[in-house]
Amino acid sequence: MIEASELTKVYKTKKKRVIGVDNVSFKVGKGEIFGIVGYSGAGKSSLLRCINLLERPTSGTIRVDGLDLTKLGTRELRQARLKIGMIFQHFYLINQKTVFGNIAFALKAAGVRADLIPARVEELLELVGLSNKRNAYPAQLSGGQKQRVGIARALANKPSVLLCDEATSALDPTTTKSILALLKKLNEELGLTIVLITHEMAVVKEICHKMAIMQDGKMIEQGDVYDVFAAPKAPLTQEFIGDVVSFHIPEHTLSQFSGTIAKVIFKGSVAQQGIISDTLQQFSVKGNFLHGAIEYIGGRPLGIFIMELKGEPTAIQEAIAYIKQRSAEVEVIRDGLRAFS
Amino acid sequence: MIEASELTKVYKTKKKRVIGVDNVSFKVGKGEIFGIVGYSGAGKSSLLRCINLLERPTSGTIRVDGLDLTKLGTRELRQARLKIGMIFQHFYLINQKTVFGNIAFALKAAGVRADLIPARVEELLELVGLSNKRNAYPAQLSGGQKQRVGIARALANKPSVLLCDEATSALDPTTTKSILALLKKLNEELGLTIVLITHEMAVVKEICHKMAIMQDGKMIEQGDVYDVFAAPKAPLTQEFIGDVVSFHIPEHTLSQFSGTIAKVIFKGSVAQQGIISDTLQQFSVKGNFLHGAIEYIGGRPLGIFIMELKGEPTAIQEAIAYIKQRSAEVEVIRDGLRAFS
Amino acid sequence: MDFVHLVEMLPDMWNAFVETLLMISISTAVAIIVGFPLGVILFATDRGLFWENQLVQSGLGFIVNIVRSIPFIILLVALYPFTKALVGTTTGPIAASVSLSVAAIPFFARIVESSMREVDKGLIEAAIASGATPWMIIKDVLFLEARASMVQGLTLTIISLIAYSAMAGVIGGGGVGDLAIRYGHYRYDHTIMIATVVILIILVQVFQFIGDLTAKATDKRK
Amino acid sequence: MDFVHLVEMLPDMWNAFVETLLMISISTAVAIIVGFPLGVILFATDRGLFWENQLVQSGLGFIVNIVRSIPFIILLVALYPFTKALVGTTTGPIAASVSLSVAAIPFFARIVESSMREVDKGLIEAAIASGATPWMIIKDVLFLEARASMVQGLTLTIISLIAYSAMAGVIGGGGVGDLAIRYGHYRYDHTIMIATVVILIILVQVFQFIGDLTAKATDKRK
Amino acid sequence: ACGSGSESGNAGDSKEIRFGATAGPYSDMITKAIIPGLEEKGYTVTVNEYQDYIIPNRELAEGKDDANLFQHQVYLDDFAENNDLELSSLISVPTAPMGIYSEVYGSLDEIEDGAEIAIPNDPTNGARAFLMLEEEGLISFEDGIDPLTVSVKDITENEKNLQFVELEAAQLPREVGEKPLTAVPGNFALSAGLDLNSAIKLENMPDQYRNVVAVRSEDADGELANDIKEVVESAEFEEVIDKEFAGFGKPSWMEE
Ligand SMILES: Nc1ncnc2c1ncn2[C@@H]1O[C@H](COP(=O)(O)OP(=O)(O)OP(=O)(O)O)[C@@H](O)[C@H]1O
Ligand SMILES: Nc1ncnc2c1ncn2[C@@H]1O[C@H](COP(=O)(O)OP(=O)(O)OP(=O)(O)O)[C@@H](O)[C@H]1O
Ligand SMILES: [Mg+2]
Ligand SMILES: [Mg+2]
Repeated sequence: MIEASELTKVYKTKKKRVIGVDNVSFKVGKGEIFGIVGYSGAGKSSLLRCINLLERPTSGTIRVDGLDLTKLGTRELRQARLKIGMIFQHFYLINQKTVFGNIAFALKAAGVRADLIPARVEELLELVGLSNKRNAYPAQLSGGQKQRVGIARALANKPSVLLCDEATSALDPTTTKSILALLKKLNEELGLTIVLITHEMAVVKEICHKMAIMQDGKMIEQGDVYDVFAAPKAPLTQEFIGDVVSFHIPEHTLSQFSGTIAKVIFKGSVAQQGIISDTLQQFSVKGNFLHGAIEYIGGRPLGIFIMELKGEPTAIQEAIAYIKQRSAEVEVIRDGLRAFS
Repeated sequence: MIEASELTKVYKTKKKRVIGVDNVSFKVGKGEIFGIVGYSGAGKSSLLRCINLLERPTSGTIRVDGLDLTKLGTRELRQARLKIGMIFQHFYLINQKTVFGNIAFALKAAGVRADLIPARVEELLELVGLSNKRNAYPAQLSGGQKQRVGIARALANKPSVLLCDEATSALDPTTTKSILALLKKLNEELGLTIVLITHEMAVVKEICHKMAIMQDGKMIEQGDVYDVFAAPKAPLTQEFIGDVVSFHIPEHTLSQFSGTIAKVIFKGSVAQQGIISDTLQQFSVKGNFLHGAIEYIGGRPLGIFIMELKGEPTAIQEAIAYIKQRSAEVEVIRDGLRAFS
Repeated sequence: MDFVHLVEMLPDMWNAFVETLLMISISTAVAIIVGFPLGVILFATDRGLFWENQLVQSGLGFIVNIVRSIPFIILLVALYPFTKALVGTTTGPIAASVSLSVAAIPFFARIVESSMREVDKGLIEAAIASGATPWMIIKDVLFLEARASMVQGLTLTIISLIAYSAMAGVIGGGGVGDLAIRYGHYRYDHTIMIATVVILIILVQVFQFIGDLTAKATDKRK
Repeated sequence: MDFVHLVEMLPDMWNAFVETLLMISISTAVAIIVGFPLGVILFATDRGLFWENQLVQSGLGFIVNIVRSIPFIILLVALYPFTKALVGTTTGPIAASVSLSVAAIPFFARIVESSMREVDKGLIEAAIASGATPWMIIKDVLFLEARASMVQGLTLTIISLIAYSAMAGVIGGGGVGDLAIRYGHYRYDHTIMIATVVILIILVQVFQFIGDLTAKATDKRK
Repeated sequence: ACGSGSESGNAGDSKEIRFGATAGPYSDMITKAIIPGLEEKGYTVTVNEYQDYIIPNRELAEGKDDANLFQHQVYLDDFAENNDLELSSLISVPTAPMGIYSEVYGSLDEIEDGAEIAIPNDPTNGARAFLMLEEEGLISFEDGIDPLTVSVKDITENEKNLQFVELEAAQLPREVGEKPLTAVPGNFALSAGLDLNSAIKLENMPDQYRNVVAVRSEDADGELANDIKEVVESAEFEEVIDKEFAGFGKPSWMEE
C-alpha cells in the first residue's frame, strides 16, 4: 500500500543543513498498522509529511497504492490525497469555522453532495464523542477536544490510508483507548492502512502490526511488532520496549531483594501453563514476583515476568533449567547476593 | 503554598455559558507535587490557568504563598508570577526568537543581569538536552523540542511553584522520564511545588504526592496518590487508576484461564515476602501469574498481582485465607470455571 | 459660524454627501471585486505556496506598484480615455469612481496579500492534506482566517478612499471633500469648511466603527 | 520624447527627487516614532489586554480617525499655525513634511494596531505568565511577532506617502509628484510627465522590494 | 434628448445649459450676474465648479458643458491650440487684477536684495506674476518668450535677486504677512477677504489677460452664445458687478 524507498529530507536553513529524514525505506501492506517511534526530533513527523508529499522529499520515491506520488501532477496529487487522511500533531483547525464546519470542509474537499454532509458530520462527531460541541469554535475547545476534531476530519472521507502524528498524545487514557479501538475497528472492518507516530509504546503494542524505530533521521530497526517486542536489537529499541515489556526494575527495588533475579519470558502459547508453580512446588526454592504481565501483542500472548528466586544455588540452577526445559526463556538479571543465600 | 477555595470559572459565549471550573477547592503544601487528571474537557487547563490568574476566576479565591492573587495590583501580580513558572500545552514560544532568545526572555522578565543570562540559558539548555538547538527558531523544531524549550523557560527563574499543562505529553518516554526525574530533583532539592496536569497515570504514579481527578469542572476525588491508587473511590478514578495499577484483564485473556482469578494486593512492606511461593508450596494449588507489579508510589511499594489459582475449591479457599492472614488483601475476580476445576 | 449661510448650503452639502457615498460605494465594491482576487493571486503565487509562480508574482506585483506610484491627478488624466470608454463620461461622481477604483484596487490587493500572509501555514497544509482544491483553500481557509484582518484593511481602504475622493473634485466628482476644498481652501469659507470636515469626521468614524465591529464579530479566535 | 529638454530638466528632476526623499524620510520617521507607540496603545488598551482602558482606547481611536478624516489639503491649511510654530516656515519641503507626518501617523498607527491583533494571544499569555512587564511584552513579543506584518504595513505607508507628497506642491513642497503634476498636467510637457512618473515607479518599486525583502528576512516562521 | 412630453417648441431641452467655472469669484459671477439674465431668457443653468484649469476646457469641448468662465484669452487660445480643441471666446468680463502684497515694503522700490516672493505655481497665474515683475523692471526675459509658459528658468536678469517660492494660487493669500512679498491672483485675494487696494502693486491688465466666456467654436454664433453676450452686455450685469464685484477691472468694451 505504501512503499517508501530511500527517502531523504534535508532542511536548509541559513546557517546549516539539518537532515530530517535520512535514507529511509519501508513498506506498509494494505490493512496494516505501522507504528513509528523515536525520540523527539528523530524525524518522525518529517517522514510522515513526506508520505503525502506535504514535504517534498529531497530524494527518494514514495508510492501509495501503486502511484508514485512524486511523479503526479497537482490535480492527481489532490485526488490521491483525498484517500490519505492525516491527523496533525498541532491540530491545525480552521479557527473561524465551528467543529461542524471543520469536518464539513474535508467532505466538501472530496466533493460530497451538500445535502449528505450534515448526516455524515453527525456520524463522525458521534464517533469521536463531540456531538455536544458541534457549534463550538476551536478557541472554545480543550486540547483533547481539538485533537478529536482533527481525527474526525481525517476520517471524514473514509480514506484508505491514515497518517497519524501523535494523534492521541493529547488525550486522556480513556479517550485514547476509545480512539485506538476506533482505529482498530476501521482497520479491521474496512482494511484501513494506518501509519502512526507515537511516543507511547503502549499504543504500538495495542494496535500496531509492524513498527519502526527512528533515530537521527534513520530507521534503525523495523519489523513485526511481536518480534521487535520479543527480541529488540538496537539499544534504543530496547530502551523503548523496556518501557512496556521488559520491566526495567529500579535499583531501589532490586536492593530490597536478596535472591537471584530472573526474567522469564513465555512466548506464543498461553502463558505459563503452571510452569512457575510447578517449579516452586518441585524444587526447594521460594519465589517472589516483582513485575510481570502477559501482553497481547497483535493478539498473540507474550508473558514476561521478573521474579526473585531464593534458596540453595544448586536448587535455583535446577529450577531455572527446569523452566527453560518447559519451553520458556530465562535470563538471570542478577545472581543471589551471597550474604543472604 | 497554593490554596484554592471555591474557584469557579464560567465561560460566556454568545449562545451559552460553559462552566470550565465548578466550585473547586484544594490545597497544595510547599514542596508537594500535585497531579490533576481527568478527561479531555474536564477543566484541568482552565483550573491551572486560574492559579496564576491568566484566567480570572468568576468567583473564589486563590492564594499562592499566602498572597491572595485575586486581590493584587498588576505590579504585585507580576512579581508573584515571577515565582510561578508555567509550561503550556501548546508551547507558545516566540516564533521570532531563537531557542536561546525564548529562554533569555523569561530571565529578562525577572530582571536578571544581562551578563549573567547566557550562562544561565546554557545551563537550562543542558538541562533539557537542547544545547545543539540553541540558535534554532521554533519553526525549525520538532514538537517535543518545542515543549522542552517551554520547560526550560518555565524553570528559568527558579520558580517556587511550577504549573505544568501536559508538559510531557508530546515527549517520547525517555525524554519524559528525564524531564520527570528533573522535576523530581528540583522538587526534592529546592522544594519546588508543582501542579501538574497529565493524562498519563504513569506520570502521576512516578512523581506526584497528591492527586485530584476532575470531571465536568468538578474535583470529584483528591488525596494522597498512594491512597487514591490503593483505594480509588469514584468510578472515574478507578477507571484512570486501572490503567496503571489494577490491571483490568481483558475478557480475551480471562477466557484462556479456567481457574479462580484473584487479585492480591500487598501494601506498604516490601512485596510478597515469599507469601505466594509459601502458599503454593503449602497448599495443593497451582498458580499462574497473569499480571502484576510492585509499583513504588511516592517511594512506598504497592504490589498488585493477578493470578490464577487452580485446584480443589477447598484448597483454593484455604490458600486465599492463608494469603489474607499473611497481611495481604485478596479479591476474587472470578471463581474457577466448574468444568475445569 | 454663519448659520444662515450654513442652512443655505445644506442642499449642496446633502448632494455632496450623496456623491461621496456613491463614489465610495462604487470604488469600494470594485476594490473588493478586483482587489481581492488580485491579492489572493499575489499571495498564492509566492514561493512555497499552492500556485507558486515567480513570473506571475513579480509581474503582477510590478503592475500593482506602478498604479500605486502614479499621483492621483496624473492617474485621473491618464485614465481619461478608459473612463470615457467605460462610463461614457469623464466628469461627475461616476467618472471619478473609475479613477478611485483603479487607485483602490492595488491598495486593497496589498492588504489582502499581507493579511493572508498572517494565516498559519499549518492550516493551509492541513487543507492541502485534505485534498482541498485551491479554490476551497482560498474560500474556506484563507478568506475565513484572514477575514478579521481584511475587514480592518478594508476600513483602512475606505477611509483612504474618502481622503482620495476629495481630489475627485478635479474632474467634478463632487463629494464632501471637494466641497471642503472648494469652500475651505479656494473660497476661505470657514463655515462650510468646518461643516464639511465635521461630516467627513462623522463618516470616517462610522466606517471605522462598523469596521471594528465587523472585524470583532467575525473573529472566532478568543 | 524630447531628449534635449529632458537633459535640460535633469537638475530640476534631481532637486525634486531629493525633495521627495526628504519629505518621505522625515514623515516616515515621524510616522514610526509617533505612530508605533500610538498603535501599541490602541492595541494594548483594548478589551482583555494588559492595558485595558476603554476610555483611552476610544479617545485615541477618535482622534486618530479625525485626523484621517480631514482631506490632505484642508489638513495642510489647518496645520498652518502649527507648522509655522514648529519649523518657522509654512512653505517648502520641510513644512510639507509636517502635514505629511501628521497624515502618516494615524495611518501607520492603525497598521501597527492591526498587525498586533494578528499575534497569537497565547504568546502574550505566556509572556504574562513569565511575569514580563508590558514593556517587555511589547518589545520582545508583540514587536517581534508583528514585525513582518508591520514592515509590510510600513511599505504601504511609505508608498501612500509618496502619493500624498504629490499634493505637497500646494505649499511649495516640491517633489517628483508635484513636478509631474505641474509639468505633465498643467504644461502638457509629456517628456517630463513620463520621466517623473518613471522615477516615481522606480521609487515605489524600490521601496516595495526593500519592504518585501525585509519582511521575509525578519520572519522566522516557515 | 427627444422629450416626448415636452411642451416647449424647437428649443426644447437645449434650454437647460451647464456653465463651467473654477471655484471662486467667477462661479459667483455666473451665479449672481449672468444666470438671472439667462433665466429671464428661459434657460435653466447649472454651474459646474472645478478645482483645476485643464478639465473645464476639456469638458466644454466634449459637450459636457455649454460654456465656461475662468480663463483669459491668451490661455484659451494656447490651450485650444495645444490640445486641438475648437474653442472660442465670446466676450471678456470684469476681472480681478493680480496684486503684489506686502507687509514689509510700502512699494516695489523698497524691495531689498534677495527678498522672497511667493508666486502661483500654475503656469497661467505664474506667468502673470512674472509679466508684472518684468513690467516693473525687476526681472527680464529673453526676447520672443511665450508669455504663457514663462517660468523661473526663463529669467535672464534678476536685478534684486528675488527668491521665488512657487505655491498653489489658492494658498497665496495665507502667505501674505508670512512672506515679504506675495503675488496673489485677484479672485483668491477677494475670496480671502484681502482688500485689493491694499496691494503695493496691482496688475495693469491688458484685455487679453481678462477672463472670457468661452464656448465651442461651432456654437460661437448660436442662439445661446448670442444670449450670453446680450446678458453680459446688459446694464443689469454691470449693476451687479459694481455692487458685488468691486475692484474688478472692467474690460475696455465696458468702459466705453
Ligand atoms: N522546517 C525545518 N527547518 C529546519 N529544521 C527542521 C525543520 N523541520 C524539522 N526540522 C528538524 O528536523 C528534525 C526532525 O524533526 P521532526 O519534526 O521530524 O521530529 P519528530 O521526530 O517529529 O519529533 P517530535 O516527536 O518531537 O515531534 C529535528 O531536528 C528538527 O529540528
Ligand atoms: N475560551 C473558552 N470559551 C468557551 N469555552 C471554553 C473556553 N475555554 C475552555 N472552554 C471549555 O471549558 C471546558 C474545560 O476546558 P479545559 O481546556 O480546561 O479542558 P482540559 O481539562 O484542559 O482538557 P484537555 O485535557 O483536552 O486539555 C471545555 O468544555 C471547553 O470546551
Ligand atoms: Mg513530530
Ligand atoms: Mg487542557
